[in-house]
Amino acid sequence: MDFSYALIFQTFNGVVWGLIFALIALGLSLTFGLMNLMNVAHASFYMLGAVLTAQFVTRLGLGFWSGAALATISVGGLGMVVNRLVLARVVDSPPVIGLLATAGLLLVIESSTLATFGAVPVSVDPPVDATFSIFGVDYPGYRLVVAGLAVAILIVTFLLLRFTRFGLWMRAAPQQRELALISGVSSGRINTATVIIGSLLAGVAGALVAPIAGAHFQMGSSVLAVAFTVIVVGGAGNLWGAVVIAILLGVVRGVAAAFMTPSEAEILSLVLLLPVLLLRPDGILAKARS
Amino acid sequence: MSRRLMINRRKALQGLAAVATAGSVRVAAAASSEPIVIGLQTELTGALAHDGGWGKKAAEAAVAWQNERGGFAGRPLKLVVVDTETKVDVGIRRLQQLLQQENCDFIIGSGHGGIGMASVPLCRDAKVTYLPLARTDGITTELGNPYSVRIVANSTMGASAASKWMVDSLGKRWGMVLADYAFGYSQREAFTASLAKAGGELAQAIALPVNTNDPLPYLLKLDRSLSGIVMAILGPDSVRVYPALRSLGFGKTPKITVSCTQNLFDIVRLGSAVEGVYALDEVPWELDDYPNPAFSKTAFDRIGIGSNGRAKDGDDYVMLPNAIMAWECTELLRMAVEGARWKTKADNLSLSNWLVSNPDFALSEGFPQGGFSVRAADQQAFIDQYILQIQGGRMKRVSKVAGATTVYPSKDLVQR
Amino acid sequence: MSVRTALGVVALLVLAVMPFVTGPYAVFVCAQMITLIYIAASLQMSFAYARILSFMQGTFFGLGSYVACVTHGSGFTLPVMLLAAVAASGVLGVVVGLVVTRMKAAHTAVICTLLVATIVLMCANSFVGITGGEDGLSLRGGSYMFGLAVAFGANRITYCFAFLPLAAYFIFVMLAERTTFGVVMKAVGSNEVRAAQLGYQVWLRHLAVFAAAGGMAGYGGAMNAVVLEHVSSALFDPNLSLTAVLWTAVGGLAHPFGALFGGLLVFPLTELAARAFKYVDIVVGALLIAAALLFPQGIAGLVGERRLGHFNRRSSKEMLAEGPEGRSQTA
Amino acid sequence: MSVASPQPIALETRDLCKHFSGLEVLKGVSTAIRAGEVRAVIGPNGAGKTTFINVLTGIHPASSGRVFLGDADVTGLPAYRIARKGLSRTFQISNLFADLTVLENAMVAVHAGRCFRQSRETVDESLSLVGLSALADRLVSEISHGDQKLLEVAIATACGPDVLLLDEPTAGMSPSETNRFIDLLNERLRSRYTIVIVEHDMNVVMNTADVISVLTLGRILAEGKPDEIRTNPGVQEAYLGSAYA
Repeated sequence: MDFSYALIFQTFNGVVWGLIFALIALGLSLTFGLMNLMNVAHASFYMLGAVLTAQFVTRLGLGFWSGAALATISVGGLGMVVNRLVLARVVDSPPVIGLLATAGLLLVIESSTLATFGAVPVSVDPPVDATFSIFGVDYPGYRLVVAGLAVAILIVTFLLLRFTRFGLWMRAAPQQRELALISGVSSGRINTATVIIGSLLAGVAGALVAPIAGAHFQMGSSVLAVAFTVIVVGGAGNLWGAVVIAILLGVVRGVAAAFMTPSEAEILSLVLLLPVLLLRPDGILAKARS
Repeated sequence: MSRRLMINRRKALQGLAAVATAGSVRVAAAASSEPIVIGLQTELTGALAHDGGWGKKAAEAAVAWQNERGGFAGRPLKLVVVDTETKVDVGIRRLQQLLQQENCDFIIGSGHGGIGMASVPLCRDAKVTYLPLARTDGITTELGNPYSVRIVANSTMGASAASKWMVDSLGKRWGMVLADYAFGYSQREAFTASLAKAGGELAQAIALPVNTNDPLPYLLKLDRSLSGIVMAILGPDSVRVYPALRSLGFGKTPKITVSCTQNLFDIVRLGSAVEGVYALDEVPWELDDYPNPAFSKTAFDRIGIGSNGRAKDGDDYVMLPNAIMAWECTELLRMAVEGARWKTKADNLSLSNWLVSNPDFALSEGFPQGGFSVRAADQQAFIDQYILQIQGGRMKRVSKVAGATTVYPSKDLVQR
Repeated sequence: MSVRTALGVVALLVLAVMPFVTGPYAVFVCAQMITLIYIAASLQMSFAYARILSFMQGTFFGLGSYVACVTHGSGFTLPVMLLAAVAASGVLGVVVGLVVTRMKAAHTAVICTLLVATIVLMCANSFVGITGGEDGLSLRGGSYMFGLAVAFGANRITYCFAFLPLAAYFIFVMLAERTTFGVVMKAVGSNEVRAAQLGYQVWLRHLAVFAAAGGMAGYGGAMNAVVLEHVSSALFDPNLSLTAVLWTAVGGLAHPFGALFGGLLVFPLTELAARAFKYVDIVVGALLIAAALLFPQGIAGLVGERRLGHFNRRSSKEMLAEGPEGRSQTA
Repeated sequence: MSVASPQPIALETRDLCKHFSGLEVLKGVSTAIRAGEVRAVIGPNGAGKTTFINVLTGIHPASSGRVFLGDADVTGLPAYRIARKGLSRTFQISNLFADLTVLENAMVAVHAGRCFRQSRETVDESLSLVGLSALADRLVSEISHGDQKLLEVAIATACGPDVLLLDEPTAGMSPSETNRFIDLLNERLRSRYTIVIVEHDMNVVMNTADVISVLTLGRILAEGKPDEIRTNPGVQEAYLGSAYA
């Protein structure tokens, strides 16, 4: 295959994956930026999105889109429950306590998924079977649909945060908890909303990924380190930063894969982040705070 | 009835063991009524939980069946199952539990390569016969010893069984998609050698990182002129790789899975993405494809497998090779215990001497897969293997490769 | 004497007599548990004295295991194996420490250690020729310690090699707790801004602590390889680090005995749970959540302030009566 | 300015600037503080007072300009090296070693000190200086807010500084505690250290300061003796006007 074809294809695919990672990272970044909570269990929301979609489609015989929607909503509901039971109780604790509690949650959710649905990786047929050709290579049409949906969801989320009263409160809460309280908004309600939005984003990412990556109870851990790194390198609490880094990472990995073995490409894409962390420990696009 | 009793008793014993300090040593009475203890070191949780679960079902069914037939030389069997959690360190700890606390006479070992490799030397030191379900070469090459007996086919045997058929039937130039893992590399090594020997070549190999989210960009490099692709990847990755291959236009290219990897996930449910895929397996999937379906039916019925090779309850897919092999391990032990007049663990060496001196274990209810013999040099059995193909959502038998054709040279590892 | 110290002494005594009063299985289980406590203790050290909640202590442990295995394979004796393991993981500690000790936000350092652990796991799986990958490498036979033969596997001698350095560490910590050295270590770990404004070179101290913690985990890894007679790339699974985090969290992150208490409580608990219940990780996860929500100080924190009978905390007068502390002024 | 005094300069800044990505907090602060002087830095909220202290002590590097401690240029040095050269500080919100006892806090500070004489006396002295000897064995988290502020002063002095920066030492103190603090400063600290005090409480400022610098919007608006500052119309407008209107 001609080399430049490969490069263009990889860049293209990198952007698609970057958008999927951006969905995951955005949810993580929201809970981190607004609640100062590193939610390790976020990875299990993503996993559940995929696993539930697969179960709804294969066991209940639902269509993919209704299965995915139902799975996303279920994950959002779980986020609400988990927030009430655990997250809300650790929000104002030292960061370590939040990490421990959510790490515990991750274990509980993963093992419960294993206990309920088994260890079997399940595949889901993509709802869009068409392929389209870029430079002579067939590219799965479904991935384009995913990319389009991811862009739409990202835009909606940004609009929500930018232009609604609710978004304003959410942005105000971490900086001015007292102010938010005075203006009649309970920080508890803001946190609940944050967690629900975050878990919906992770859930929908998982649901959309199911036809590409399948569904398996351990699939969450494979995105955990990368998603966390994306938001740290992007600048903690900086939503755009997370999205940009996610896309960059996907492109670097894809392009590197054209030159070296897949493992080397994955390792390289992660190793490249280390000097960034060394030079800009608080993130490449970190907002300066006095 | 007797099985339920036995399980209750096992539970009670386990409870006792949990309460008692670990150091308590049971008196090893040689009385003929004393049960013979078989340990099953298997994966009930973690990544291989599904496979281990079927190993457990099969071992329990086999022990119940043997007990109904009078046990081993009239002595009842007791099965102790431990869960390795698919982790090497836990697997070793559980093995020590079987060896030192449960005082097992024989152990049917894990299907996990790393756990198998770590366990073989420990069983040798404890002088307890170990029958691994792991297929890593090293178990009967570098680690071969009188206390380890393997009846599953290792990577080298699998590759040599498949390669001749692949070159003769499908073509000479093969590519391979492998897990970037010890397992994948041993398959690559084995196929490189055996394809060359069969007159073909392994022209390209792409190693995929385990649990990669998206194999598509890596598969893009696959050569389009290959005669076919050898698939040496693990369960969760398979679910991604087959659809990705199809979307890259490799849907029609022949593909063959190696060494039970087709049993690590519900392959036939991948539908059109896997239609026509070949599989190398130690056992056929459907009852009618077995050399003697009447023999196989006993194992199928008792383990809970329907005649289509899927679970009777719930239509779950089955880790068939591990299930059938666990069944056969038990029968092998019965014949050896009775043939070698085995009384206690102290006789384990003479038991393995009897095993290798017995020329052939013939097809029977106890050995539904086919007959085999155990080689003296490394105590590796050479079983028949099968080439299967997915046809219309069913895994059908295409060809059988005789075990004798997969024999490879070995040093005399087992000094007697 | 506080209840915490008393419990610590009892725990160490129990571990010390274990190989002489129980059977081989118990010795094996305890030896394995002790090697794993090194991970927890090193994590606690890193967190309490360098403010880094490291999710890669299992990586140091795995590196130590491999270095011990490789040096054994090259024909070196036990002391060399152990020293090489400590040195290698200590060096990795310095390298990673150079990055993570510079990070201001606690989160960033956690993520960075997680990232390094992920990269190392990928490398370990990928470089099968060196690591044996998932199948691993065997550590067979035995070795020599100054002419004395040491058989690998769990036995009284390897048990001592695993237990004694750990016991020495805990005893040292116990004795140093109220000395200037102990207090300064705690202070520099707990409030770096204040410490720097008093004139402590916080960064270098944190780096040294992180590297030492790495070396400590490496020693545990080396002894783990000796006791289990096997190493594999599974040692680099982040789950191992997570287990250590659990032990330390339940035992108490703020006090070194937290790692000891956590290990001694959680390890047998999960072993017992595993016999009764298939999905042990649900129990483990629930325990972690409970620890975070209900007793964030851990066991060491819960019992820390209680006093035993008339042994009251030494008064300031008594402490000062001892005059200048033994440690020379080098800061 | 006390022109008559021949005392050498203890702390000097020359055109000190600090900005946080575009936001200019200090816009060229030049001042010189003589040894033995008590200098008060006052100014409305957001004037840059705490940033000024943070830049002096090396928590934040200066964007431009220089800082001299005695004759030594300490610009850009890390915080711990500036501290070792004899500059010590307290924090506006008490910033102590919370899980240590009062005595242990003092031990840590003495150990860090430049004087290589660590003994019962040094630790005792630092606590008795602020009157906390009786609380030596209490955990910091158990003592009152006022006592914590005093302990701040104790550990800031225990490491043996020449120059002491006090960042709002009386914030949150009761009136009687505040008066006790004024006495402490005038009777015990003034004679030993060069002191820079950032303070909101005019009562404290007028009763302790030799010289007052008024900081507004990152610049020194006025500098002089308390009486001069009190009558300076510009100061009244910029500072008192906004603070008390």
